[in-house]
Amino acid sequence: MGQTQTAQETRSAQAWEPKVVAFLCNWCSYAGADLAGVSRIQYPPNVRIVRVPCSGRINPAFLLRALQNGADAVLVSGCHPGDCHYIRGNLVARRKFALLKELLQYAGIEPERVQFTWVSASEGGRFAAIIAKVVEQVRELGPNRKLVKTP
Amino acid sequence: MMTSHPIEMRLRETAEALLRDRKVNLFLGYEKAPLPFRTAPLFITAAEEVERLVWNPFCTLNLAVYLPRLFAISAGARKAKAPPPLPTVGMVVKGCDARSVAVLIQEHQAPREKLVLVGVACQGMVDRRKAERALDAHEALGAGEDMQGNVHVVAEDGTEIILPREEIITDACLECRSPTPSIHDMLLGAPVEAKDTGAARRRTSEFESKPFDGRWAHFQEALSKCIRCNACRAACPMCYCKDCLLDQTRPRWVGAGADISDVTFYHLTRAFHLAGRCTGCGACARACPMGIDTRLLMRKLSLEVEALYGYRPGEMIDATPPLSAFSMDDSQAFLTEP
Amino acid sequence: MTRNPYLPYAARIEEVRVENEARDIKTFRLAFEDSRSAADFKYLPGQFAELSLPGVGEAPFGIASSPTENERLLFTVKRTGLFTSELHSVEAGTGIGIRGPMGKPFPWDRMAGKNLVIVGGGFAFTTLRAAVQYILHPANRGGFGSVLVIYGARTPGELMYRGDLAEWQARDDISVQLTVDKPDERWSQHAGVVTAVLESLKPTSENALALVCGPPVMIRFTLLSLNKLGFSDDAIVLSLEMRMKCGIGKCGRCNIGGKYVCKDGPVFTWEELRALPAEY
Amino acid sequence: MREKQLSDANLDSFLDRLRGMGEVYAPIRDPAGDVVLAEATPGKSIVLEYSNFPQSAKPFFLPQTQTLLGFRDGRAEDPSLPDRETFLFGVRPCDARALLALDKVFLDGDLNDPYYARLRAKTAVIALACARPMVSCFCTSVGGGPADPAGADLLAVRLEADLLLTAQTPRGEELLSSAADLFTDATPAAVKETAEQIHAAEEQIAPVQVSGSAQRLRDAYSSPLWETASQKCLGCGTCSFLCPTCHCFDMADEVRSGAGRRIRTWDCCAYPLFTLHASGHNPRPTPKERWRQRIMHKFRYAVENFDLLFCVGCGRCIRYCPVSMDLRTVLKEV
Repeated sequence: MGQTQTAQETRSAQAWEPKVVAFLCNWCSYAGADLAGVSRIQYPPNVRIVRVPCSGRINPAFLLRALQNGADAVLVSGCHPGDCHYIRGNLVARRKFALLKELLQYAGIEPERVQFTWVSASEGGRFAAIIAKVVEQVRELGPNRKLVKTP
Repeated sequence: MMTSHPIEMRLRETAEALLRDRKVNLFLGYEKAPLPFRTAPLFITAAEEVERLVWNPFCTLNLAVYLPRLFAISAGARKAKAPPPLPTVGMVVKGCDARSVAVLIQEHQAPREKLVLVGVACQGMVDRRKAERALDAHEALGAGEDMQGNVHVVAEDGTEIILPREEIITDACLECRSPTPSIHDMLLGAPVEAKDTGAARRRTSEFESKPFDGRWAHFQEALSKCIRCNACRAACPMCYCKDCLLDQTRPRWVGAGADISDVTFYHLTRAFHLAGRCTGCGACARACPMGIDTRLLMRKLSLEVEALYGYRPGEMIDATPPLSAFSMDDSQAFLTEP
Repeated sequence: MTRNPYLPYAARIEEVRVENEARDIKTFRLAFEDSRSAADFKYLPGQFAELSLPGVGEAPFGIASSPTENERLLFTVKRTGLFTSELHSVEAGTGIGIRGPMGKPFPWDRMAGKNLVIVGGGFAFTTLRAAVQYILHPANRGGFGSVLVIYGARTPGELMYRGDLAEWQARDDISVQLTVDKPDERWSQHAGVVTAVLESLKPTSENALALVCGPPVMIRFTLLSLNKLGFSDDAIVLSLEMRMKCGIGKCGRCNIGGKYVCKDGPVFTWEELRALPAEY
Repeated sequence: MREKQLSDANLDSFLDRLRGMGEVYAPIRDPAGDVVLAEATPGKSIVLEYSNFPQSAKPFFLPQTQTLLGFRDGRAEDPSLPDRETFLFGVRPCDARALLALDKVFLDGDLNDPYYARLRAKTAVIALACARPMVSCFCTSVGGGPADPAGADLLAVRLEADLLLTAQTPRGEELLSSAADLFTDATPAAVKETAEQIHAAEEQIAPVQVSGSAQRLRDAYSSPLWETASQKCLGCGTCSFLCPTCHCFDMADEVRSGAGRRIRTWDCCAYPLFTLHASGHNPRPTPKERWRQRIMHKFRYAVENFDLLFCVGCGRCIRYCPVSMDLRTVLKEV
């Protein structure tokens, strides 16, 4: 499936809305998302949030599974380096994420489909901005057709 | 290139001495296999059996795959007050085997003090598929090694054919960067220099030069042959997990069928679990009955691990494996809005 | 065209009952969605069926009810693996698939007119319950000699089918001996393993057959006791459990030697089993 | 039996006729260089010089993944069965013979397997006699041979510039008569040449001691040789997955939001999970019991149950075993 073709299809398929699954760490990013909510900062409703204890808890299988089950993109967000509730969970995870992203790109999955970032508990605005950016990028790319399992 | 014969003699002497002097309970090596271009793994416990040991261009298999199970302690034994003592295992190791053994030691799957490693610097081992293909219409009845280390074949109609070794050694051997064992207790023969340290990088760059969709299409085409037998996992010395994520049913992470999505999930996940651990021995690719280049992803990951964290699995036995460590200034250029 | 043997009958769980104190054994009463399926499903005690929940899978279970109990189709299931955990989490009213009946029942032809010794342990009493109910049915009871049931469990709270056991104990045409390894203060019946009870009661092996179901250790010792009492290997009937998938002798995983537990079993005489490799 | 001759020049036309009736699969060289049984769309060049395919014809009858049921709104329903005719040209006699074994398991009267039955009914097998046996071949020791017609609808033997075809089933007769204009009656010389060629191929195949295997295996059940023979087994399952008669399968559900399917997938007795009970008990706990089961199943249990060896001597388990295990050695030793 060509990229351009997918994008065209997207524009014609009015019904399609990007579906982004976000894995947020309990201590920082989830609280950041919460803050965005209570502060009434608007961000696209295309995100489905899964709360995890720490970004270090993320197994790549979670992300692949989400893509397989029809997510158009996945986003993982944890505490900023140095702020991890478990001291070093996000730092160990950072290495995993760097390699995973390279691996998926190498296999042909666009980098926008699998994204990683840090959002602290006080960064409600940053959370909203990142979601908006990710959703926009995915909208541009069109629906995910790679790895999706058609039952 | 040199003939392996002198090494074979010294290997037998070494194994005999180790077994006779009870320095090891078990010696792992290779013996002649019923079909040409192959050897079979050999487990010997008595000095009298060393004559069965061979050393030739067909000693392709990575024997490290047997170590985790040899040192596994059964649940029953663990409960016993005085568990049975672990065996001392002698084994012959090539460069790739030694790297795998080193990782297994690091990961506590094999105790260093229970191993006697007889190293042999490797000149590259034969890929039976390449050899069979090189014979084209002929069928080999037997294969051996000539004085130059090339492969000498007797075909079904009596013709004799010489296959230059360089042309039929495995892809992993062509890319090998440390053919001389990184760890060993003794080394038979002279060290060997890597033939072409840039081979893996070139193959990777070539693939990387394709666009995303082209890479995906190639990857999917290659995987469409997969029959989900899991031989790649079984043959891998690093795949020793007792409960593999890919076998779990609660939850079931990956479907059991040959649906291309599940096949892709399997291969991506397996590759990732080997990041920073794969020693590039190529056992997976050789075990694959369908001839899939299972190393496509691993090749890239290994280069990435080296580029980012300066680590080559099995070559630095005292270093902390990169995915068990971190540094405050690790690259995070890949992040969204870092 | 014959019915697709992989297609389950549609049924519904009508009632769920917890059988033990540990709450990991439940009995499910099922009803077929249509009367034709119910009429098709003709079985005898000793047979089993594959239960299935869409999306979860299938697993084989011995049928715990007797056909004489009319449409009451019972399955008693211990929470152990993937399927059983899921089944334990569903409530009455849930749809369920049922495939069967499968396998050979207890040897009812051979059992006719015989004195019966029924020995069960723990959770494996399910098809034995079915057998007892079948035997006790007024139309059948006259067809058998004396009936002795010895049923053991670890604790009183682990004995299943409490209501049935009480009913049976109130009758005079059957002897029901219950025993537990660890009695509590309210327990007034036997204490100890089933073999001790069996050897103290010394049932005759004359014109008798024994049905035995239980955990492997219990079976091993019960066989010895029965042999000691004069039961020949051919007069001891066992029911096996095995990992199964298809239930119809094709998927190839429940074989013991050349026999398939799903098709040639699950009921075997000890004599038959002894001739097979000990891979069970 | 009337032998028919088909000139190489007419082979394409014959395949065209078959394409008119359904899908045609034939020996084709894949990008990796292996000759495989692949769809022969018009213009694809057919290879006639090959030993055998890495994978037998088994997947055409017992696919790696087969949908057994569909689920909709939580209810099971029959899936639709394929209607399309399939023609397999160039299957080697050993692989065709394997169908006899699969038939025993899947077509057993009361419990016919509808999926296998349909694929079997819709698939015609045109076997191509083997002219170049491999060193791993031993078909002649297990009841077959390089031109064994068992399991095939048509048997073809390759001559200099022709194929000599004989119908083995009414279906085969039909195929011959449906393209009668392409065939000529075989000349006596061709028939003679065929016989010579088959004989020559037979001569190349080394015998393996299979006779009395059932009894010998019964006696050797407790032999220490199982321990030594299985020591190097990796439990990788390659032997089963490539074996044309191995048919064990697993079943699993794939459901998302109430809709999905129940599938069966190939499984293998070499895997530890194959017989593992939910309780943790495993009747075949080590490679020793598992490997013994595989040999016993093929050479003893199948003989006891069906009077048929579940081995066709194709040698794939020997050729593709990553650790060079060889069941011929075990058969000799027991």
